[in-house]
Amino acid sequence: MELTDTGVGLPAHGQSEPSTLIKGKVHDGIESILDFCRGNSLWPVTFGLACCAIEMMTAGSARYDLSRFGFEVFRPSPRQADLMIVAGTVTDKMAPLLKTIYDQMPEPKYVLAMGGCAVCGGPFADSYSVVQGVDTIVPVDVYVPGCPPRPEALIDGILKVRAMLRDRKLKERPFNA
Amino acid sequence: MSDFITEADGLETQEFILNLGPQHPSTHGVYRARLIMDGETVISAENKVGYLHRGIEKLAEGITYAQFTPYTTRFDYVAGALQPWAWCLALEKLGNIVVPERAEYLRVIVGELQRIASHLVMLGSIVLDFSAITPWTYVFNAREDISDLLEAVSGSRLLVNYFVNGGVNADLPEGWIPKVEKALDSMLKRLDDFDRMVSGNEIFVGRTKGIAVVSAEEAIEYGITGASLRASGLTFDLRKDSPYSIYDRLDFEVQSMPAGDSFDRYYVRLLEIRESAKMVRQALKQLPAGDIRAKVAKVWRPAPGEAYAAIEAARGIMGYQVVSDGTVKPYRVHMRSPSFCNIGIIPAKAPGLTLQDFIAFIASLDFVLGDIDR
Amino acid sequence: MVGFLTTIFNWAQGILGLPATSLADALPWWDILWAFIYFVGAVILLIINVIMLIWIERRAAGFFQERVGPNRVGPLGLLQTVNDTIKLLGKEWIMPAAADKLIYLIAPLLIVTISVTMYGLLPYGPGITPVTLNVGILFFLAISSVNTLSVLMAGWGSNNKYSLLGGMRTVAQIISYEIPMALSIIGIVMITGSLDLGTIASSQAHVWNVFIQPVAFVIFVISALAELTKSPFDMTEAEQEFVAGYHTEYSGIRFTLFFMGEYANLFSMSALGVVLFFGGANGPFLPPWVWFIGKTYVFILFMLWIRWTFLRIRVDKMMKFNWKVLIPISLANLLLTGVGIKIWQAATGAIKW
Amino acid sequence: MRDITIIAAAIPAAEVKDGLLVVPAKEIEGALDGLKRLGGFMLFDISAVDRPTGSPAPQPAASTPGAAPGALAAAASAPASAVPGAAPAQSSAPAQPCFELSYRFMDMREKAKDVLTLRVIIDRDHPVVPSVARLWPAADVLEREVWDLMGIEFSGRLKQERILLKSDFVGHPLRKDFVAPKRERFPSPSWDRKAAEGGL
Repeated sequence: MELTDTGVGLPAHGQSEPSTLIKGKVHDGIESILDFCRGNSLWPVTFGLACCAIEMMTAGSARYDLSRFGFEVFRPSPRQADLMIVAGTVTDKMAPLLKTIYDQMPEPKYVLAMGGCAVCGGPFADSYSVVQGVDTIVPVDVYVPGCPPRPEALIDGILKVRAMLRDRKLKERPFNA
Repeated sequence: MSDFITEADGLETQEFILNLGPQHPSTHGVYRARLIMDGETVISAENKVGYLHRGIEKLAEGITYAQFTPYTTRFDYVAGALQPWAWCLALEKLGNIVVPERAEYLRVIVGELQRIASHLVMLGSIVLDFSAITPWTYVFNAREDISDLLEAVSGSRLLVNYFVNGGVNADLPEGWIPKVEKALDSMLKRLDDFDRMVSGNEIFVGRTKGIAVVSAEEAIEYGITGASLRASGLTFDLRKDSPYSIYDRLDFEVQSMPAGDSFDRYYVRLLEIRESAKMVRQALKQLPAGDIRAKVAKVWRPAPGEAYAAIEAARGIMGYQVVSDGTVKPYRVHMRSPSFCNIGIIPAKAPGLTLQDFIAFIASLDFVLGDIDR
Repeated sequence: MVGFLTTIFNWAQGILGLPATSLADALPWWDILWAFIYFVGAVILLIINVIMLIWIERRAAGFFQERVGPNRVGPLGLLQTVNDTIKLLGKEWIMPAAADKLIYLIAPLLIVTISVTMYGLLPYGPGITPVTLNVGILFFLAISSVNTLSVLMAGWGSNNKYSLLGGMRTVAQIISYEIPMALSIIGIVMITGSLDLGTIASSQAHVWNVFIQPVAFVIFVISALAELTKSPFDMTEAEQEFVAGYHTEYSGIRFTLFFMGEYANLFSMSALGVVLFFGGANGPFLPPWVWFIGKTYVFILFMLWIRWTFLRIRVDKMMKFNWKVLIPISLANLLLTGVGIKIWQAATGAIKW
Repeated sequence: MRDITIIAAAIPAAEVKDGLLVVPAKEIEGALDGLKRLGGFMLFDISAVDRPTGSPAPQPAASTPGAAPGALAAAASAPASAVPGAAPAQSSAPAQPCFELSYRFMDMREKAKDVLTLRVIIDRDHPVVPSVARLWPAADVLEREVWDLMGIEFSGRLKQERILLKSDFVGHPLRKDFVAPKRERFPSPSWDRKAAEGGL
């Protein structure tokens, strides 16, 4: 999908200074509730790159059942997604498009690097056309190593994002990084 | 041709470009089609691939033969176990290695199980393109049974790195064979459920019958191989026509369908799953005792030379050309991947299809991007 | 408040050139208060319904697909939708730079407004009809067609090819399927002799219309699926073709509104089906509104069953099916109904030959 | 497969060397035309090998797509004898930098299918061969791939653009003298906004 128009974002939470009215405890409380809810409904964008995408599909299928946690809503449009699961090798040719998709997602957004290739280039790190880790392009919140990781590992990775949200560990993250 | 295409009765319509992919739910990876559309009708299509090009042939020149073996599973990642077979065959030809009989049987068993798993993914993804999620979960459940077997034998669910130069990696684990029988029974039962639910479905048949008909001549011209070729009425299958390994000792039919449309490309795979299950059962019955690997030096230096080996992989002919210069590293590795040639037909057949038919068409070709881009 | 409304009515009268009898005189203030209460009630009902429906949809999907479905938030995962909605409220609102801004912004509001209006027309039981109109069914059909407008606005305003194609498809689909739907309803209207939804519901105290008009019922179900853009007619979203259809470019709360509108319409359309074919709120022992809601949910489950079983039909075949199969059958049904009514009247001595 | 010597006889300027059909670079167009006229051949693979130090004599590639273990053992003696003469250093041909271009065909007429390899040695400094996409449409993608990765140009094509690599890529990676641009293995922390934006 090539969407040339870049999104003109209204300020997301945390990007601009919260107004004085909702500073302090009220603001903090609202943020806690929001983060709790975010953690329980991380909708991934349908975005498979390579081998790991098959395991990602398997994680969504009946045996591993990602839907138990409310994560099964794979949104085809990045505009409606919260989580980008980078499942597979990112090549130089794909990198700008991956960045575009990331930019198209609304804040707050999270990135999960799935598999060795997305983490650091994996077995293809020495190649002339492979990006050495997706964290050179977009900020990554959770790394799930493996080649490919089992579906359980992926689910665990998504639950790690949830745990970080509940513990408010992602709070200080700069937006639009 | 559908009735949807109408004469523009004096109405000015404007063609527009639609980029289908690389991030699109129905392109099964990072395939991109640049479509010129008139409303919902495709005027012309152009393949844009390479978004997963990992430069594997160059990488091979920098590592040893044994090191490259696991890489071979990463191209057609849906059918991981079958890919190293062609590579190992080429190496064995290069080094004149005779594979023990038991290893050949194990290769056939694991290879056919992998073919079943791969075809199940195809069946699942074609119905997923028609937004049928329920049948998709049925076939993925069935695939899980097979994945468990592959994991037990090789340690990996998806990228089954079981074949090595001169044989196979490990012998069968304890109690594996009864599990195979059980898993095949359960898989075939689920497949029958799926078959009943989808193959006779009026909507599914209506959307696939007569769509993008590829005649046998065209299929040969375009270098289409594998199940997509057999859907055009040909019974071309290297397992039968040029038997490698022990395929000549197995009793099986090459499945083919006559019409060459999207439905046949789908259905021939369903038939092949049943045939493969039969072959696994036969091979298990005939399984001899003995070594599982020929003696191959740890630091293996084949004599300078060149070898070419081709097998019938899940998507068609998988061929490896290996050129050796006498060192521990290959001088040049070239792979012929079936999906890369199979997608060549897309621009020829796309004009006149509606977007929905186009998606059914590319799903029925069953390509894997790792296999196209390498 | 009332004075303000009266002024507005007077002003509107002046513009429309209506006769001098003031509209405000015909509208005592308590009527307006009741209207407001009904409105709030309809919104609350809509929200509860949407939450329940999405939960049912996800859990039912799980049941059909040999799995569990969301079960972590709240008992049995009941609060999952609330959770999702709160999350979507906290998302960034993105508006494409090239969007047609006004249209882009109005579209999601329109779809929910229409849903609320439709909720106000349904006869939940004797005496619990928020707004009783003697042309209720016509108004219902008319209002539900405005959905098309909202979808088209979203598709056009987004300035995205996928959105536009999705929107265009929906317009063609919904407009065509309104014809067989209306024709199937006319049969009921002929039998009942009234356009009022409450009258239609109460006239089925003895025998449900589904037994008198089975063909019309089948046509109604098919057209309702198409109107709601549910599988096998889910052309609008058509994830595998158009990414997310007309709401590809919508994020956050605006996307939530589309989502809500979609499920709210599922309820109101099923409720219309219950009113027309299953005797509305009629039923023994339990309070009428329980019967009404219960029947509606059974109807919805039936629709979801279809949705999780079938594949998506092709657009042109869908249109062909409508114009070449459904409409002729419904016209024939109409003719037979007319003949049948005349024969019935002759048999019971209502008319003399 | 039909007998390779019979095929060679039907094709201008072709000779059989160790199971391969070898054609001089000048005659390639006529040879492929001849093969097409014979009919029944499916072009399924085009590959190239870069030989900057000159080509050894064509190798006796085992031409069966696969072989049963027994057949493999039987065939073992033939390639082994040819191997010493094939080493680049002992090659009788003058060491000319070249590309070995192989077209692989599957004979669809016969019941037993086999790989027929047509080998051309082309000049490394001026690697141009005529395109066969008009004869076999399958060659379209295959030729584009060979050009993209190896830099052998196919003349007479409508379009010659990169297929696998991005369009602004410099060089042809499968050539032996290709040097991949160096890159940092682990760049600066991605949380840094500047690094993320400049990461491309």
